[in-house]
Amino acid sequence: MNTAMSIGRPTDRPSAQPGRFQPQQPVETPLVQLLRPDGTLTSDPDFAPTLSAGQVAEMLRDMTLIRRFDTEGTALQRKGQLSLWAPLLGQEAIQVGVHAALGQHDHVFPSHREHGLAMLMGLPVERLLGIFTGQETGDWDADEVRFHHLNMVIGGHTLHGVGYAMAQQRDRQADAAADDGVSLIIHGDGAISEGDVNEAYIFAAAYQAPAVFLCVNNQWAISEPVERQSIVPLYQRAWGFGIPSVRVDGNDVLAVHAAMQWALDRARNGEGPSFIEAFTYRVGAHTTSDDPTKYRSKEETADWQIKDPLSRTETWLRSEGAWDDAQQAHLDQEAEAFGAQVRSAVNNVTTPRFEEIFDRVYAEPTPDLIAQRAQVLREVAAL
Amino acid sequence: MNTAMSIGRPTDRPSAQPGRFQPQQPVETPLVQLLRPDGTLTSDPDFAPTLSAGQVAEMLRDMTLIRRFDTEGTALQRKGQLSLWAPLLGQEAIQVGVHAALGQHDHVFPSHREHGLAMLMGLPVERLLGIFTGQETGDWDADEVRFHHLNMVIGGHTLHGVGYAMAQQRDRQADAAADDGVSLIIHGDGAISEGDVNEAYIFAAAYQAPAVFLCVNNQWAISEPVERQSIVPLYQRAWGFGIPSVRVDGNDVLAVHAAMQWALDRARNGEGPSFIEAFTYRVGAHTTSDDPTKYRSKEETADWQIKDPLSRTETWLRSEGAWDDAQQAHLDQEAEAFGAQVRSAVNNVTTPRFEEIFDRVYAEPTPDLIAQRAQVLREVAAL
Amino acid sequence: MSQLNSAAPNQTTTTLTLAKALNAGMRAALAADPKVLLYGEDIGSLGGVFRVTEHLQKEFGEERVLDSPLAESGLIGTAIGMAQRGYRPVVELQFDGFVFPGFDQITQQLAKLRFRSQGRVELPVVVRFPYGGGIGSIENHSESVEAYFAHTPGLTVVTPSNPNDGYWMIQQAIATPDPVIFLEPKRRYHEKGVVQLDAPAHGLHEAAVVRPGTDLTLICWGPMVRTCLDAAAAAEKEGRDLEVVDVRSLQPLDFATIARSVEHTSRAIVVHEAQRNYGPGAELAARLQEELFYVMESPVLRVSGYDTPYPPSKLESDWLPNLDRVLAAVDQSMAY
Amino acid sequence: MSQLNSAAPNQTTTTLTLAKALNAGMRAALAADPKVLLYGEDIGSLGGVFRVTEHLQKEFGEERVLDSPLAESGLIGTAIGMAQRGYRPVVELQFDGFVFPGFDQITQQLAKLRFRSQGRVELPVVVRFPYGGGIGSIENHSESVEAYFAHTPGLTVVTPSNPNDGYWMIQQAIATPDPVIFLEPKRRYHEKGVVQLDAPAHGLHEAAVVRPGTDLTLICWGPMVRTCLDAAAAAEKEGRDLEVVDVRSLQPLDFATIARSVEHTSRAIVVHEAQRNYGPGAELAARLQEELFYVMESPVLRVSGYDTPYPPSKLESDWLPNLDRVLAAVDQSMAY
Ligand SMILES: Cc1ncc(C[n+]2csc(CCOP(=O)(O)OP(=O)(O)O)c2C)c(N)n1
Ligand SMILES: Cc1ncc(C[n+]2csc(CCOP(=O)(O)OP(=O)(O)O)c2C)c(N)n1
Ligand SMILES: [Mg+2]
Ligand SMILES: [Mg+2]
Repeated sequence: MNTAMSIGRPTDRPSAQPGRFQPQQPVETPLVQLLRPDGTLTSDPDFAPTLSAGQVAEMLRDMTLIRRFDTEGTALQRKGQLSLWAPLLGQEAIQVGVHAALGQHDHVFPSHREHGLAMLMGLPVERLLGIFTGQETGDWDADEVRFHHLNMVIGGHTLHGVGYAMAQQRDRQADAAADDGVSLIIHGDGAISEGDVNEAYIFAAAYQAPAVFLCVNNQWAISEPVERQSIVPLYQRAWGFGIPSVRVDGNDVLAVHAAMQWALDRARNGEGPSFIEAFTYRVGAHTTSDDPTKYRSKEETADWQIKDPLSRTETWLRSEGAWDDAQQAHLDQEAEAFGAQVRSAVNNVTTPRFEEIFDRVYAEPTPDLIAQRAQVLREVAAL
Repeated sequence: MNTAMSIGRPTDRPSAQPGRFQPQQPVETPLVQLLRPDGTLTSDPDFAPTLSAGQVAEMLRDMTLIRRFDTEGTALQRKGQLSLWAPLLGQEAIQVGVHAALGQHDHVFPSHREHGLAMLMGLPVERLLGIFTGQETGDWDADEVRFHHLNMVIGGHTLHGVGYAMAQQRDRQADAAADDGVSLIIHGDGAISEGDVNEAYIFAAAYQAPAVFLCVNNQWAISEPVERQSIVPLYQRAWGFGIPSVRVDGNDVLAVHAAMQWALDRARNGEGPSFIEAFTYRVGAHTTSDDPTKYRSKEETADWQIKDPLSRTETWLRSEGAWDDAQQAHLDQEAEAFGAQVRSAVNNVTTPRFEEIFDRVYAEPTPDLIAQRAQVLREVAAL
Repeated sequence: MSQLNSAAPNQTTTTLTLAKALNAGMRAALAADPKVLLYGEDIGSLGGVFRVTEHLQKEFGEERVLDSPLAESGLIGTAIGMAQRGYRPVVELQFDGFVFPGFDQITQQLAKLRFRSQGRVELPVVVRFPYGGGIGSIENHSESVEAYFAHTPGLTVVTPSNPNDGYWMIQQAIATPDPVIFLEPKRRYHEKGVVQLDAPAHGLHEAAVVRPGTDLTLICWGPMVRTCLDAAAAAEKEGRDLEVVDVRSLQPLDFATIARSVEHTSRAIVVHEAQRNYGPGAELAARLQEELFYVMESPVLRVSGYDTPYPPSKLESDWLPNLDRVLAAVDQSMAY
Repeated sequence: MSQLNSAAPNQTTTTLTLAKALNAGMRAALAADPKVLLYGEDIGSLGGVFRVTEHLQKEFGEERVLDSPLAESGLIGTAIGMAQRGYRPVVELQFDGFVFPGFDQITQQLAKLRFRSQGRVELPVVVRFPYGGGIGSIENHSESVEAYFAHTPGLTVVTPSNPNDGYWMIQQAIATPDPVIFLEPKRRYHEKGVVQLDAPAHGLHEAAVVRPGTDLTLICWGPMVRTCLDAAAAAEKEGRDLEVVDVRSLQPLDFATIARSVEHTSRAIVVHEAQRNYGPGAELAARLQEELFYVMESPVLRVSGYDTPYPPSKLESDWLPNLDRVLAAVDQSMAY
């Protein structure tokens, strides 16, 4: 081959000054925390709590109900009433803190573990459970609930959220009276490696879309620790895309709320996308099909349980005199009642008639689908 | 829907302290430049030139031949001998600077405009031209040339380069006597938006692969300015992946060489991937099918021509007394001869017999392919 | 600027190339509905690499005709999001070979969101791109990818073969409440034809008999319609009367029109550029033998690209179905 | 640890589930060739979500069995790079529904690099993943994607239906110099069968008559082989003698074996889980009608998934081909 025509210079020139240059490493910002694991307040140079004790008490109530919902989900799966459940245990503060910061026109593009947020947004529990019973795939009006449909291909929904935000922006450009909603896009620490998620950052930045990315870093993507995805803290990923970012203690409902307010405000004010990494822990299994003992130690999980979001909130409220045993007892009752409602709700999920699937593929069924539906109905009739 | 069971809290809590927090913006590093557009030397705190004037004279020669090659490519396309050409005019310093820094076992995973680098690596010019005549798709042994095949799906090859680097690393782990080669992965400012390219950063960082990313920022992706891809300088993209990065003047062959040495050394020393943004300009059209007058001004292009990589190198060499009219005249002659060689080389590209394609799909043709080849041969025979 | 705009007001036909007819169709759609957006790489000031969107950004503004970052998955994924809020994005992908980075968004998201939401989410997104070979391009610029999409429930797949269909089908596609994969036969972009300005001749999902005949039916679409019409003209000289059906819509397939033709001719050949194995022609053959088992006088034959990747362009004319190969298949079919 | 390791040295058969047989086959391949690597999400300490790679990281180390970041395109793209340097990566994708983010790397890169390099680059990469429905999963976890890959030149596509094939075919696939899409019927992972330890019964690309019969040929693969064998057993009671052919390799297709069977029975039904439209069965029907036109006593029928996205799992048993639907098609075919 070397006899054919080419320029062909040898490549054989080793370095004269190896490794001298150390490129400037961007400075790490510390974790935003307002409420310590022991339930005492701390302060942050940039974020201050803006909630009254009464509001926090309401959030404790929400976290408790969400936890109860999750416990029931796991139990229903054990009893065979759900085919799968993805526990959110330990991640309650994120979902409640986020929800408390959302405006009334904001839209959520969730990942697969935001069941609590779904409930808070008003999604009927039956509709969510229907996905996990295998009866439904998303029987709700996302325009109304503002909690969009669950997508099982990790990361794919992040682009939908960015497109939706582009549309919100466009609506306001066309009509000043359009609503002030922005889009919240939630993804995990594993999802951050998908091309789609990185493209979502690119499009959001390029169009300065009113979008907020919430990366729920629960330290695990099934069996893979976050270190398999990134060798630097995840909030730093946003730097390379020109998106301001911050890491908050995801088990601190005050910090999550404050950071989310900041990010949603930026979006609403036309300042473009932001990125929040909520640092938390997946206390439970990935799903009820998973066996975490294969890949992580009990000690690790126990360590994190000390950082529990609920107990620190309760401790603080009690120290403020804003929570007492009577309230707790009332809340426990409420949770008990809620649990019972969940258990009965699962029975309200109905399986669609099989032939309905033919009407859901297109606005109008195609000739093939009409024929296939007719065939199915004939077979049913023949039984 | 709201009558069904849910928690359902209103989301209507506007912010109390809008936009107070300003997240720390990483500090910008300046452009690395060693040779100014006017041909005078400058200094950089981190990078110093390591080349003798004689070596630089050789690089001027390479740049001149490459430019000639490019001119011939464009001319051959005009004459109808190529169906397409992607001009590299203005980007010569990058290809020559890179080449001068490469070690003898390093592998290049190029983008679609690295024709000059291909020539320097010893790829026979016929093989490259064959792609643009439409006769060949990549008739060379990449193991031997170390310049890998051109992939036309923007960004896809970056992952191959990372995988190859992972294999190089693995080879050395298995056998200390394995070669010290690393992988150089080249992509453009447009390509940086593709999911694959971002995943390439992720995998390279996760496995600390001995890979160097060279982002050739020539300001344009066909008709789209780099601002359509990113609102921050491109070298910063690497920050979010934990990959050290630097921006160099891509029209300064000394700076490109110095930065490339640094990055290749890091890879070779097991320090993981690096990222170099070479800041340059696509002086020509995207390809010979393109019409840049539709989307950019003549002034912009003229401004950049002042920064020409060849003239500044020549000026400096002359000021050093390392270049004179006689040498220039000799080089012009050499380029002339080279041009003639290119023009005749294009005639040496032969079109494969059609039936050969059936043997290139699998190691052994399948029964279908054997039958189709036989059918084709029968048809040919029948003519 | 547009040849249509400059037409006399009561003009009812005009002559355009396919590329200009598509341009005129998109102009009409942009003018008719403010929710229609064009979105793609290099579609703005450049007007697309084939100039199919030429001038449209200038006329309708950057808010209606958007250049996107170079990322196909992002392009389709964000178009989905815009459609979820009521926009009607018309996405241009630059070439057939570049749909694959967006394949997940097309087949798992765009195609499935209506089903996932149990019928509630409507995604009127058109994904249009030039396809097929014959223009002397480099790798990944000549692919015929229709089977991948036609096999994916939730997508519709259509392809015009001439300027009139280009003008109308793009408008019909944009008006469709479902995702449409809109395949433009790039080698026909510059072929001219008469465009009827008053009304479309066919619905978007109708097949059309573009040449009546009695001896055999050539079934084809997009770039192969011209090839088959030429073959039919050549066959006529040999005394054979071939019918040519332009399928126009691969999904849904107007099998009734195709079957009507074959019932009448009893013989059929499917002609397409895509590779044969598990290719689009297989579905036509499978249906015809099933539905018209007693009608067929000979097996349904397929004339197609060979089962290799698309070859270097200097070899493409031997790879693509051409008049000779179609006529050879006709001989073969008639010999049964 | 492995059931095979604990087998007596001169044992020539053992009984394993399909999942364990695949595991044993990969263990053998890892032991035989240091260039073989396993690569995928959660395949290391977890052993994959179906435990098909269980214990292998422990046995062969993290350098041979690699957990990858959560990105399918990256996974396949970097596997290609490793193969370019002589490694033999066996990539696991977690579910059929997650191949699509990697679709470009599979169809435009993995499939084409040999052709692009004019035969020079060899990519012995296996992309294996569980496919098909029937296990009560959520969306995107039950897809039958074989047609997409079988239509793509440069790929080979195989699927075992039983533990013995699982054990041998994975080893044969790893030894293949070309890319192999290796489809594992997930609903059969836990079905047990006898594994011959001495030698494989078939080449990787051979079809197999798994039940001889005279009246009609059921053509099937992967998860549907068991269904067809059950149907044949049921039909026997009604006095019908059905032959069952396990296709095993969709690309290349061993059409000779299939044709031999149908020449003999004159009737055929293709049974697959994938959707019908432009699905894999179309190719079989198209070929049979073409090659055996005068042989066929009735049209080739297809029993398949319906042309909708895969339904919610509570509906899947009505969606998937089952014994009743196969038998109904047999009746229909015999009635011609
Ligand atoms: C494209 C794709 N690849 C793989 C999977 C399988 N999978 C489901 S969840 C998951 C881990 C996700 O981790 P993370 O993003 O951190 O979210 P978490 O589950 O921790 O909430 C994986 C790999 C998938 N659903 N989609
Ligand atoms: C996936 C894909 N999308 C689109 C294209 C069409 N295309 C070819 S080159 C190019 C621009 C590339 O820009 P850049 O990466 O900056 O490289 P440059 O051409 O400037 O060297 C585009 C959009 C392609 N080849 N592949
Ligand atoms: Mg996680
Ligand atoms: Mg560029």
